[in-house]
This record gives sequence, C-alpha cells and structure tokens, in this order.
Amino acid sequence: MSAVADLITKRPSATSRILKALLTRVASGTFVLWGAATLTFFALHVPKGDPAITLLGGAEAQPTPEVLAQVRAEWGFDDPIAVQYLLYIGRLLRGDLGTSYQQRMPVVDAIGLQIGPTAVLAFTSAIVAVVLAIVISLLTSGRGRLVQGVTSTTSLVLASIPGFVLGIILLFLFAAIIPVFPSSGTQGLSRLILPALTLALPIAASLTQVLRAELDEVLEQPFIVTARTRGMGLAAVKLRHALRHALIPVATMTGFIVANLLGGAVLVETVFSRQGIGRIALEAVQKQDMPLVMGVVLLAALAFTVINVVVDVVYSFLDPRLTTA
Amino acid sequence: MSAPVIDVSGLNVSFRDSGGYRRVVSDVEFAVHSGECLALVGESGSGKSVTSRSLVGLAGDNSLVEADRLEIEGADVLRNTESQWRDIRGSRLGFVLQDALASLDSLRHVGAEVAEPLRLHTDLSSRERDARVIELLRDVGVPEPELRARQRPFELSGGLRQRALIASAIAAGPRILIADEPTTALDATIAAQILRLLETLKRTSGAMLMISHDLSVVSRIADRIAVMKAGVIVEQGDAEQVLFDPKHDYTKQLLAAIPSEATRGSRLSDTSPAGRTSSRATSALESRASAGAPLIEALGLSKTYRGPDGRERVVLKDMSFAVHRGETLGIVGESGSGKTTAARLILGAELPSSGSVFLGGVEVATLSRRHQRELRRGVQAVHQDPLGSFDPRYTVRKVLDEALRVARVPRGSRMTRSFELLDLVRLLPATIDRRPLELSGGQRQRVAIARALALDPAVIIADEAVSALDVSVQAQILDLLGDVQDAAGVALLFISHDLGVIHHVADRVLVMKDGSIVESGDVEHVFTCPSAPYTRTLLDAIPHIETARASRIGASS
Amino acid sequence: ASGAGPADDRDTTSSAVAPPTDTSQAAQGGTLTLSSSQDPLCLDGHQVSSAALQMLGRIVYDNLVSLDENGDPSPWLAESWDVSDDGTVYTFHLREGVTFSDGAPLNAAAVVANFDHMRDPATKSPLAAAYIDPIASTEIIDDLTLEVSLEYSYSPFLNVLAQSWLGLLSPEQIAESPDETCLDPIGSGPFVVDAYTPGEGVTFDRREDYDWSADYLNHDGAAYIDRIEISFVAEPSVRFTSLASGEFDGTDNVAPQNAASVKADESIDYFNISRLGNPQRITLNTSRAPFDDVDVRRAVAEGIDVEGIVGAVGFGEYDVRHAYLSPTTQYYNADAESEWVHDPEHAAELLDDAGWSERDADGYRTKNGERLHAEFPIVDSATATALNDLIQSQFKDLGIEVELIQLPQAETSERVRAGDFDVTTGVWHTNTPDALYVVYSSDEITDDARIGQNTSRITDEDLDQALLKARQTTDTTELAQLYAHAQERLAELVPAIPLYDFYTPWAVRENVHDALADSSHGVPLFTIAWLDQ
Amino acid sequence: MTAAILDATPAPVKRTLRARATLVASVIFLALLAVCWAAPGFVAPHDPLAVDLGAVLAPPSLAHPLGTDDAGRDVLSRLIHGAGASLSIGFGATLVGVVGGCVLGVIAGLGPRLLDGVIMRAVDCLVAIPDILLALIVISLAGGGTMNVLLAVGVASIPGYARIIRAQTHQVKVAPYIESARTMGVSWTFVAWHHVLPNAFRPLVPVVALRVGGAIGAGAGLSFLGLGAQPPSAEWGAMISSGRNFLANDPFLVLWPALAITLTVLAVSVVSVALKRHLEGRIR
Ligand SMILES: Nc1ncnc2c1ncn2[C@@H]1O[C@H](COP(=O)(O)OP(=O)(O)OP(=O)(O)O)[C@@H](O)[C@H]1O
Ligand SMILES: Nc1ncnc2c1ncn2[C@@H]1O[C@H](COP(=O)(O)OP(=O)(O)OP(=O)(O)O)[C@@H](O)[C@H]1O
Ligand SMILES: [Mg+2]
Ligand SMILES: [Mg+2]
Repeated sequence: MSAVADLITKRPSATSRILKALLTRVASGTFVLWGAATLTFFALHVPKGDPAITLLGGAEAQPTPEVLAQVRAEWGFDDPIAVQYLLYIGRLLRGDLGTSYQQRMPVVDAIGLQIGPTAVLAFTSAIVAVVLAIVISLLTSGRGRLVQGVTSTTSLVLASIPGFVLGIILLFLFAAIIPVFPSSGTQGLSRLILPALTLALPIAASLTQVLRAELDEVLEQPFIVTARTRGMGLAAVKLRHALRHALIPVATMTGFIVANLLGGAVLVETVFSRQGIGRIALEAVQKQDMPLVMGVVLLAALAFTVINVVVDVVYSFLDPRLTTA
Repeated sequence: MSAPVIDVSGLNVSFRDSGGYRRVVSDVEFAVHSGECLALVGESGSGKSVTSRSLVGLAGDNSLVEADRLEIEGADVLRNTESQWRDIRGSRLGFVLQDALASLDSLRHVGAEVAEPLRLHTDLSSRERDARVIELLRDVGVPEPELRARQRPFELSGGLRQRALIASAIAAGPRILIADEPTTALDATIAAQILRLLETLKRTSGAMLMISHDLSVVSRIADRIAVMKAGVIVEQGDAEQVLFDPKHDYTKQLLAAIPSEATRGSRLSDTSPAGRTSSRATSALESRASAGAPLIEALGLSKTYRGPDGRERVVLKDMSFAVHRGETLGIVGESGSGKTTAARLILGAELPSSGSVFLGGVEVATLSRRHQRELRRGVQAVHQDPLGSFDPRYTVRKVLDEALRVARVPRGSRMTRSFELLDLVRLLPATIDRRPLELSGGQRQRVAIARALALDPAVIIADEAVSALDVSVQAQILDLLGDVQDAAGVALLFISHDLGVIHHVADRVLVMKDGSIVESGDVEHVFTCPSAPYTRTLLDAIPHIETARASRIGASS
Repeated sequence: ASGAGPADDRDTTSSAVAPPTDTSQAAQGGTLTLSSSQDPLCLDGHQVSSAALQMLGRIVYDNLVSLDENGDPSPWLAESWDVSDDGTVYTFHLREGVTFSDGAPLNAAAVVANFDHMRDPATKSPLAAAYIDPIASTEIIDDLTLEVSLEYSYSPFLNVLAQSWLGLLSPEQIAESPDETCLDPIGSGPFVVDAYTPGEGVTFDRREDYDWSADYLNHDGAAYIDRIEISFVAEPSVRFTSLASGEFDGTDNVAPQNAASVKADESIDYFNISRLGNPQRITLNTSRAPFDDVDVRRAVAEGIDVEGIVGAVGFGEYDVRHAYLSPTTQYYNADAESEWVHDPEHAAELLDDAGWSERDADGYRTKNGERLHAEFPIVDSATATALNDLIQSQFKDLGIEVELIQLPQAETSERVRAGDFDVTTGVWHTNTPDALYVVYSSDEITDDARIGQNTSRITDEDLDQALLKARQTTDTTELAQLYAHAQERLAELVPAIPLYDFYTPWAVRENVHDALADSSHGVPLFTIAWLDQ
Repeated sequence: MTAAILDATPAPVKRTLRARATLVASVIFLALLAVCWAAPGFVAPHDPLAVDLGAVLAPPSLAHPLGTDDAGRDVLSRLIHGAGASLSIGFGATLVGVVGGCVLGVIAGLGPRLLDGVIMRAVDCLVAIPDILLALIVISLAGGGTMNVLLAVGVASIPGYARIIRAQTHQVKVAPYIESARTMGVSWTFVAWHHVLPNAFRPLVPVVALRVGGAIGAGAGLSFLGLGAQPPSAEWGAMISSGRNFLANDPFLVLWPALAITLTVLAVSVVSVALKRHLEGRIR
C-alpha cells in the first residue's frame, strides 16, 4: 500500500502556500503593469509633430507664443525621449500619473471622476451575463432538442452581433420606438439597463455556449450517474454536482469577459452617451492626450491583473485539486 | 427458493442513432435471488453495463428499454416515473458504477458523497449522518475513516475510492447491490482486497449482481454466472458448471484466453500462427552485440524527479538488468513502482540521474547523437496507449512510412514493405488508409507492433502493451508477439502488472517495488517459490480459477 | 411651432432675440433640464477654447461688456467706458455692489487679476489670452475705475470683452485656488456651479442676490429659474429623441436633419440663429500648388454647386452664403456677395487656361502628366457628416481629385496649421468683423512662435493693409469702408469658398419662456428665462 | 482567455436537417459576399460614391431598392461595396494575428527557455491591455483607413494568438506520439516540422475561423468610432456611424448595415462551428 501512503503524505500548510502563490502573482502583476506602461509609452511617443500644439489645439484655439513656451517647458517636451520616460516612470512610482492635456487636471482625478459609472456598468453587466448564462445553461442542459436548438441558435446570434450594433438596435427599439428607458446619461438604474444589456448579452451568449457544453459533458460523467443511482433528481444533480464542475472552465474565460467589458465600454458609452472610462479613453486617443491614454492603459492593465489574481483565488476555491495537489 | 429480488426476462435495450434504433441488448433473461450473487461476464461492449443500468432506469437518455418482465423485489419497474425511480435508487438498489475512479464527485468531500443516499432516503440529522458515514467507511475497510471523510476523492488511492463508492452504494441499506467491474481499474493486490470486501458484503446483505469481463475475478464470489456476448446471454448456470464445464464455445474461448502459468507456451487465441518469417535485416545493435554482449544492459540506473513542491522523489533506485538475444524478460510490480520509468531510460526518452545504459555492450551516453540514434533504432517500443502514440493526423500508411524512412528503407520499396508488415500483424491491406481513430483497440496495437517491426529491432519493449485490451483481444496480441518473436528472433522486454500475463510470456522476470528490484530470476522459479515477501503478496492476489474451485469445494463440503 | 424665435423669418439678420418688454407673466422657480452636445472638460473660459463655454459661461460668469440686441457694445459689469481718441486707452467705470459668489467684490483690481490670469502662461489659455493680446498695461485709477492701455488701436476690443470666454472669475479664487477654476469656478453670474462631472453633466443653482444682468436685458434682480441641470449628450439623434420625449426641456445643436421634425412639433420652440463672424467655408491652401493659382481657386468657387451642397448638408435649414462675413456681423457687405456666380463652364475654361487641360483615364485633369490632386485631411469622428464626401464629389465633377485623409483630430489640426494640406473646411466665430483679420491677415499664419487662424495662408498686401487699418480705427464710416473693401478683395482672391452661415440651432420645450439667443454667440441665454409652474 | 473561447461551441447536437440548412445558407451567404468582394461593380446597381444632391435620404424605390443615404448615394450599392472592406478586415486582421501569433508562439513554444520567458512576458503585458485600446493606439500611430484598421485589429490579436499557439505547442510537444517518434529515432527538426507544428495548429483552425467573425465586428466597431474605413468608401461600420445621425429620420440607414454585419459574423460562426465539428469527428 505504498502508493496509498504516498498520497497521504503531509503537505505544507495551505495558507503559506497560498500566500506564496499570491506574492508571486503580485510580483508578476507589477511586472505586467510596468511592461504595459513602457510599451504604450514608447508607442505613443513616436515623434509626431509638436505635442505643445496638440495640447493646446482645440478647434478654436489661438494660443500666444508665451503660452506655447510655457507648455513646452512645463511638460518637458524638449527633453530627450529617454529622459521623458525615466521622469514618467519616476512619477509613476510616486503614484503620479501626470496631468491630462485635455482635462487640465491630474490624470488620477480625471480617471477617478469617470471610473464610477464604468465600474457600475461593467460590474452590472458581468453579473447579468454570468447569472443569465448559469440560469439558462442549467435550465436547458440535458433537455430536449427543441429547447437546445432554440438556445443555441439564440446564443449564436447574440454572440455574433457586434456590441455596438446591438446597442444601436436596443437604443432604437427601446428609446425611440417604445420609449421605456431613457436613452442617454449615466445617472440612475433606468439609464443603466440598456447599456448593461448591450454589454452583457453577447458575453452571456458566449458564456452560455461554453457552460452548456461543459454541463452536457459533465452530466455524462460517471459521478453524475452515480449520484443518480443514489436516487438524486436531475435538477438536484445539476445544482449540487454538475454546476461547480462546469464552472471551472468558465472561470478561465474571465480574461475574455474582462477584455470584452473594457473594450465594450468604449463602444457602449459612445452609443449611449454615457459618462465613463471608455469615452474618455476614446477621446484621449483621438486628441492624443498621452498622459490620459497612459493612465487608462495602466488602469485597464491593473484591472486585468487584479481580476486575474482574484480569479486564481476563486479558481482554487472552485477546484481544490489545484491547491492540494 | 424464494421469489427472485431481480427478475428480468425478454429485456431489449436499443439506442437511438442517426439512422434509427440500434439494439445492444437482446432478449436477456435472468433472476437474482436473495442471498446469492449472479455474475455477468463477457467481453467489452457486450452489453453488461447497459443491462445493469436498465435495472435502475439509467440506461441513457437516448435509450429504449423494453422487457417482458422487469421486476425489482416483486414490483414492476418498467413503467416507473422519474420520481418512482428516485425512490428505488439508492434505497432498495445500491449501484457501484464501472468507472470507480471517476464515480465520486472530485470537488466534494468523500464523506458528503457517502452521506448523500442518507440525506435522500433517511431522515437522519446531519450529526447522525456524519456518524453513520464514519461507520460505513469503517465497515468497508477504510482506515482512519474520520480523516478520509474530510478528504476529496483525488486525495485517496484507487482502492480507497472504490471502497468509499461501495460504502455510498450500501449507505441507505439497499437489499440489492449491483457492482459493475468493481476491480478493473485496480492493482492486483488492491483488487483482491475489494473482492474480499464484496464477499463479506454478499454474506451480510441481500442479493448481488456483479459484472466483470474477467471470469477469473468472478470465479471467487459468484454463485451463478451468465456469459454475455454481443447483447445476448449465451450461457447461464452455476458458477461451478460454467467455469469447469462450459457448454458454449464462447465461454470456452474466454476461459482459454486467460493467460497464466498454465497457458505458457500455448496459444491463447484460436488464430493460426503468423508463421511467415520476415526477411529481417540485422540491426546495428545486433551486429554490435555479436560479441556475446547482452542487447540491453542497465547498470545501476537511478532516476529522481523533482516534484512541483520542489522535493526530490527517487522513483528508480540502482536498477541493473540485462536482456539477451531472443529471450523475454518480464517486469512486474504494482503501479508506480518505476517500470515505465525504466523503459523510458532504456529508450532514451529520459536521461538517468545516475547509472548507465549499454546497448550491445556499448555505453550509449558515450556516443555521438547520431550514433545513439543509430543504435537505439534496434530498441523499439509498444505502449499501453497505442492511440496516443500515433500522430492523430496520420493514416496507417504514413505511420509505417515514417518508420520505414527512419529505417532507411528506400522510398520505392516502402509500400511493399508496409503491406508485408500489415500481413505480419494480421491486418487487412485495406487498413492502410485508415486513421488510428478509425481502428479498434486491438487493431491499433497491431499497427503499433508493425511500426516497431518496421525498424527491424533487436528488442521490443512492450510496456503494458496488452493491459487496455479485452481478454480475447489480449490473447491475440500475446500470440502475435510470440509469433513475431519466433519468426524474427527479437528479444522482448515485457512490462506488465498482470502476473498471469508475465507468467505466460516471460522467460525471466524482475519484480519491482518502490523503484527497486526486489526479486529476479527464472519465471518458473520466482513464481513457484518466491523468496521476497512482496512477491508472495503479489502472487496471492492473483485470482485463480483453480484456487477458487478449491476454496469453493472446501466451503461446500 | 416656433413663435418666439426669428427662425420663422429666416430673412432676419438679427443675431439675437430682443428681450421681452412685458415680463409680468414670468414665474419664479423650477428646474430646467438641458442636453448639450459638447463638454468643455473645464468650465474656466480662460483655459479653454471650447464652443461649449459660450452657453455655460453665460450661466456662471458676467462680462465687462455685453452686446445689445443690435450687436453694439452695451454696459454690463462696466457701467460705462471712455475711449481715447487714438483708440488705445479704454477707461472702464465699473458697476457698484457687484460681488462674486464667494463674496469677493468686483473692483478694478479684480478685473486686472482676471486679465493677468488670462495672460499668465501658466493658465495655458488657448484663446482668451490671444483676444486681449493688444493690452499693453492696466492701471487702477480707483476702486471702480480701470484704465487699460493697448499697444495699438484695436477696434474689436469691446466686442471681444463681451465673449463668454472672457467672463470674470473671482479674484480670490484666482489667487488662492487656481486649480479649482476648471471644476468649480466662481463667477459673479446669475447661477453658481453646484456640481460638475466631466463627461456627465453640470448643475447650477440660482444666485439669490444677483442683481446686475446686462443692461440690454432690462431685468433687475435674480434669475427666475431655481436650477439648471445640463447633461452632455454627444449623439444628435439621442438629443433629438430625448427632447421630443420630454426627457429634457431643451437642447443645443439640433442636427439639421432633425430640424424639420423639431419645427413640426407643436410643443417645441426652435431657434436657428445665424452666428456672427465668418460663414462656414471650404478653405484652399494658397501657399502651394494647385491652389496657389488664383484662377484655379476661382474655378473651384465658380464650378462647385454650393447650393446643392448646402441643401444636402443643411436639409433646408442653412442659408447659402457667398460672403466672407455672416450677414449678422457688423459691416457685412452685401455687394460683394451679389457678384458671386455659379458657372461650371467658365470654371472649366479657367482650369484649361491654367494649364490643367488634359484628362487622364479616371477623368481627372492633368498638367504635364500630373494629376490635379488635392489633399483633404479630415477628422475621424463617430459622427461624420456628408460634407466632406460632397466636397470630394463636387471637385471630382470639375476634374479635381480630392483625397480624403482621415486622421485623429489633433493630427488634422496639426496638418492644417502646418499648411500641409490643400483643402480643409472651417468656420471662425467671433462677435466682430475682426474675424476677417483673424482668418485672412498674413499675420495670422501659424509659424513656430504662434498659432494663427489664417489656414488658407493667403498673403495679400492690400488685404492686410485694410484689415490692419480696420483694427486700428474707431471711426465707423472708415470702418465700413475698410471692411467693405476687404470683403471685395477677398472675393477676388478666393482663399476660401464660403458655403453657408454658421448656425447652432437650439430648441426648448414650450414650458420654457424667454430663453433668448445670446447676443454674442447665438446660443441660449437663461438669465431671464422662466418655466411654467 | 482565448483558449476558453475555442471551446465555445454548443454541445454536439446531432446534425439535423435544420442545422444543415443553416450551414448551407451560411455558405451561400458567404459565397455571395465573396462575389461582392471580388467584383462589387458587377453586382451593385450603382456607383457607391455617386452623389445625387437631388435625392438625399430618398426612400426605397425601383432605382434605389434600399433608398439613398445623406449624400444621395445608393445604399444597396454601398452595402455591396462595403462587403469587401469588412471581409478584408476580417480575414486580413485574422491573418496578421495568426501569422504574428504563430511566429511568437512557435518560437516561444519550441525555442530555448529564456526566449520563451522573454516573449511570453512581453505577451503578458500586451494581453493586459484591452484589444480595443491596443487597436486605438495602433490607429493613433498609423492613422485611419481600412488597411490600418486591419493592422490594428490584427496586431491587437497577436498576443492572444501567441498565447494559444504556445500553449498548444507545449501540449503537443509532450504528446506520447512525439515521444514515440523521438524514441524511434526521428530527428528533432522532422518531429517539430511534421508533428508538433501541424498538430499544434490543427485545433486552431475552427478557432481562427470563428475569430474572423470577431475581427469583422471589431473592424466595424473601429469604423463606427470613425477610425476605420477611409471616406467616402463604403464600409458597414462607417455606414452605421453616419446613419446613426439619421436614426430618427431613417432608421434603415443603420439597420441595413447592422444586418449585414450580423449576418456575416453569424455565417462565419456557423461555418466555423461546423468546421470544428467536422474536424473533431475525425480526430478525437
Ligand atoms: N448511451 C449510449 N448510447 C449509445 N450506445 C451506447 C450507450 N451506452 C452503451 N452503448 C453501446 O451499447 C453497447 C454495450 O455497452 P456496455 O457499456 O453495456 O458494454 P459492456 O459490456 O459494459 O462493456 P465494457 O466491458 O467495456 O464495460 C456498446 O456497443 C456501446 O457502445
Ligand atoms: N516526468 C515525471 N515527473 C515526476 N514524476 C514522475 C514522472 N514520471 C514518472 N514519475 C513518477 O515516478 C514513479 C514511477 O512511475 P512509473 O510510470 O515508472 O511507474 P509504473 O511502474 O510504470 O506504474 P504503472 O503501472 O502505473 O504504469 C511514479 O510515482 C510517478 O508518479
Ligand atoms: Mg461496462
Ligand atoms: Mg507504467
């Protein structure tokens, strides 16, 4: 019985191992942030004309020479790129993301003003998408062909519609033809519904496709049949046994979801004239507001990294094999 | 005799296919009485599992179950609703599914799994349930049940998992226990323990239906045996009669196919020998070894792996052995004892941590890469999982072609040689354009052998080459290997955990445990008068039809 | 539907809505909700050049001067002023008792602080600083008297002071917390900022003790409306539907395609004011081939179907304009406009004569084997209009290939300023005929030192003279002559092809009364507006 | 993140007649698009750029089956001409992504450990930036236009592809058939070229096909934001963008191109799902 003995050997304390894993993640997350910042910095600082003019360049601008000189000096536009980079990283380390060209306020503040609505939107959409996917998958897995056909067709169609197209269709249907929801703005629940649905539906559709396939596969597993030989009903088996297994591969889609939420926010916020990070990101890129673009990139990378760490934790909770094996 | 607790007659089960219905169980009739054990045997795919699953209404969503009579404890269950089934399952019928290792929810505690029938069918409080779970685990022989109940299935060995599964099946006190292949996935020693457990259960509980593809396994506990083939019961009767006086040809075939000491030197299958001698070129290895050196010699081989936790694990310790021309060396040992590792070191798929491998008397490590390859070509492998060893995109033609290319067979004659090889392993020429996935397990193993032969090896390493196969198919492959050895004069390094198989094929044997050789020598000698206690344990665990008879006669007299 | 505005009568040349004579019905209270197309991102007019500030500035700030309903400078925070004979010294007499909403009094020092703030490079003013660039020095005569000396006579000075961007900030805020002027500016206007969230919206509360609205409004005391809530909604169609559904009481920048529906809606009042300054135009780069040749420019001007373009982009809402000043601007010269002709045949002749007589396989004109080609950098934006495409298609009919080059906004502006383009579009809104100087004087060509608005890069001695002189004189007859001449000269030079008057139509629902069109900018003004209660 | 989407195919349902009809319809639709792509002038009734100042926003008529847009151009002709841009972006961007991703992924997967580490860390950094931001940055560098959108979408997808391909390469590298070829004496380069690469790519085929749809959507999204196709050329996303101004006047200006995009992406999905099933049917 040596093989058995092998399996029962004492393992180092679980908490210390999780802590160590967490530290590694934080370290690599920091690296990713630095990398993302550096890559974007150099991508954005390819010399393209005079940033001072860009900075002051509203359509109706007519700055005086003194103003131009002031701007150049203040932003260090005359410094070599390497110096600008080092200064940038130096400021970054002190938590200073610089000042937005357009918004004329610290990037941190500019982002702070916008992050709320985007976070609410993204969070709501994520919850809606995940809940929808789980409910629909649970209800339709292992069902008759008609139900499966209808759900898989619907999810295929929804997963195929680009987000902005869906947004415009919803906007047209609900705001113009049947004006149930207000069509623009950020405040209040009623203004959240359409944008959140726009973001959530395609994600829910993709999630449903994966989750349903997983559930169907898990339902074929011997342990499910075993549970049923004990006298457990199908619904109970799905909930108590199958769901958790099926959710494990879905957890790996978090990256996909996060990317979709952040990317989708740019389009959805534009379509629905919503305030938020997506909108200012787009505007910042169009107006070449480098500090703000950099800030948004860093924020996105940070969100991505943090969420991945969280997912790792959730993941090891979902699948104890990862922490114990 | 009392009324049967399971009474089946005229059972037909069909599955809905793209075309229509495909019948896999036909007109099956049997009965199980209280206190007795009926064994259902037959090769893979014969319909044993489907039959048993029909008894709990879980034959499958796409199944159609018809029967003249389908009664459990006197009640007709054929037209049961889902909720009626739920009442029966677990409470009156305990079921141990075929796939023991995957039959427990890997994400839940073992205790929760065992407690589930209690939760569903009794009104014990959760405290009482916990207590009962511990009791049950103890009853089925799980050591430290309190600890085990709080572990998850993957933290348990296969044997413990099987026990937990049985505990869960009997938790709510069903009078009938159905066990589908309860020992297949297990080591011989562990399997023997489980069989003993089932024997006790048979004595204490009501009726038992046991399913196996292995006659020798069931011989120990079955009162009656039903032999299935292609969905039909071909023979049914008292265990004694079926085992020792089989009436049906198929039963006889099955019995004959079991490799063991008794079958040494004889053919297991009724196929005729592949007598053709192939014109075999002498490999580089053989010409080197002509000086009388062994083809393979391992000297003090050790292998250490670093685990994910950073700790080093010695999986092979100071192993030395030699394989000579034309002989068969068997390696036995329980799972994880390092058999495969040894084979991979010889094959050069892995470098030894210390020690050296000599091929034809030359230490391989001292040679240049090109010469190493040259020499290694003389050693070819046939693995347990033939499917995995083929590029999934390749047809048989490409598989063989690649091997022949490596063997420097000129392009023009590769075709002919491929067909020769197929003929040698008794595959039809048409097989050449099929993909591995489109072949049966036995056919795949033949292709693997053909591929190995394509390189004109002096040694073939067969690592569990027959473990995944049915007895009858296994018999054919064992026969084939024997034929090839006779015809081509190759040496065999035969690795298996099945002592019967080793006893059947090997000249000499190494017994391994925990990475070391505990005993070695002539197979007859080792198997008849083992010196190491571990060898004795191993031998005791082999189910023997003869010993079964002895004990049965002893018991009945 | 409209009753109040002059939109009914599009022949009117008034840029403003005259204040009502009878205000007895005006009711106190209520919240006005508006959607607005553009967020300035900063509410401090000194720091931005955004057009959004025209409306927003009027809500929070007061200016020294206002324009009356006829477009003439009239008192606001400056009760009166004297101008020296040579036009270089302005003495302002400030109104008494005016305070900023933080309590700071308006006095000469406060005005000086504002001028200094605008001109301080640290403010990075893109517009206001340039407008008051001619100021040489300021002198505080007494608490309420300020003397401003200019470097040269600068006739538009008073008009400029009336512009929203030059509204006055609290001197205390400028001194103590200049960082806060963007998000929470403190002015002396009829409303104070309650909360501003860039991208989302801004709310204002009424200032109870306000009592110094511009003279021409004939209004004493505070505003009627309690609160103004403005949401920024970039999408024109969304602004339209939400106005129609009553979600908002009003909106700015009604898109021309929605104007018909808005006008047809009984419950909405629609205002379409032709704004002061230059009309919307196609600018040709006169500093490089092919448009360095005046005949080629003239050919384009005569050859393209301006009526057709304006009809298509304006949906009948825009008036075609063949002049370099909008007709509502002072010293607009109608004679120069009447000589404009649409004559494609003559245009073709002109091009032939200019040497572009051959045609290539694609039908474009060539000279010495080279195609008549023009680059047109355009802004990539989510709300593209057909204008660029129409221009391209019209030029093509003349045999000129226009290449549309889509670039980010910043880069497009950069190329235009650097003169690296052939065709562009533009408009310059200011409340004085000095708009001509800003757009066509050779001093206003962008160089390393400064950014100017002369994007056509036209350099003409005669024109420069006239425009400069006009700047430096205060004599109205002389001004009229100079500007008339400048407009005629421009019609000869064709540095740009005017298309239509510059409009920013806006609309309010019928529960909103006495929302006037601002006299400087044409945008809605809510100082004396009131709501049905 | 991408590996998960690979499996985003619905549970295998027996191929019903209906499913086959959908597949056939999808293939026909894509074939029609391909024709529009190859010879738009042949299919379209009008010049997509022909401005008619007299017929702005005209309702559907015999001459203009889908009406005209705000510059009086024939909407149907623009839709037909727009197919080319959308398909080029979809396929081109995917090609850019796959080729870039393959180069990086294969070097990382088969190359020395150090190189693997360097490449994958860089890829990690890029993956952390949302695709659309990455695409926006590329466009802000390179400017708008179909070609640049194609590049932007393609480049933005490189890190994702690099990851899957590397993972796939790693997985295949340790497959038993690789070891068995190695122990048979097949040289490493032969194994890499004939076994590792093809098997690493093979499961990606349907994934890549599926991603074409995503790339079409992404390209249209960028055009919608005004960063895409060079005006006045017709492109569906750009048509939606400009049509959006007329949502209240003439919603069909938006709905037609929206339908075109959706149907195209849908058809691509249907075909790639079928492709995946087909490949899976043959191999495990
Ligand atoms: N759900 C199902 N759908 C279709 N066919 C099935 C299904 N379950 C089993 N079969 C088929 O029924 C036949 C009998 O299968 P069964 O599992 O009973 O064989 P078995 O005798 O238990 O074999 P083994 O020893 O391999 O377990 C096989 O051909 C199998 O492919
Ligand atoms: N690559 C590896 N890394 C780490 N440990 C390994 C590796 N390969 C094998 N081992 C460990 O080495 C031990 C011996 O493995 P090996 O496969 O040789 O056993 P075996 O005797 O062939 O067993 P089985 O009968 O199950 O095939 C096992 O404990 C296994 O877990
Ligand atoms: Mg079975
Ligand atoms: Mg092994």
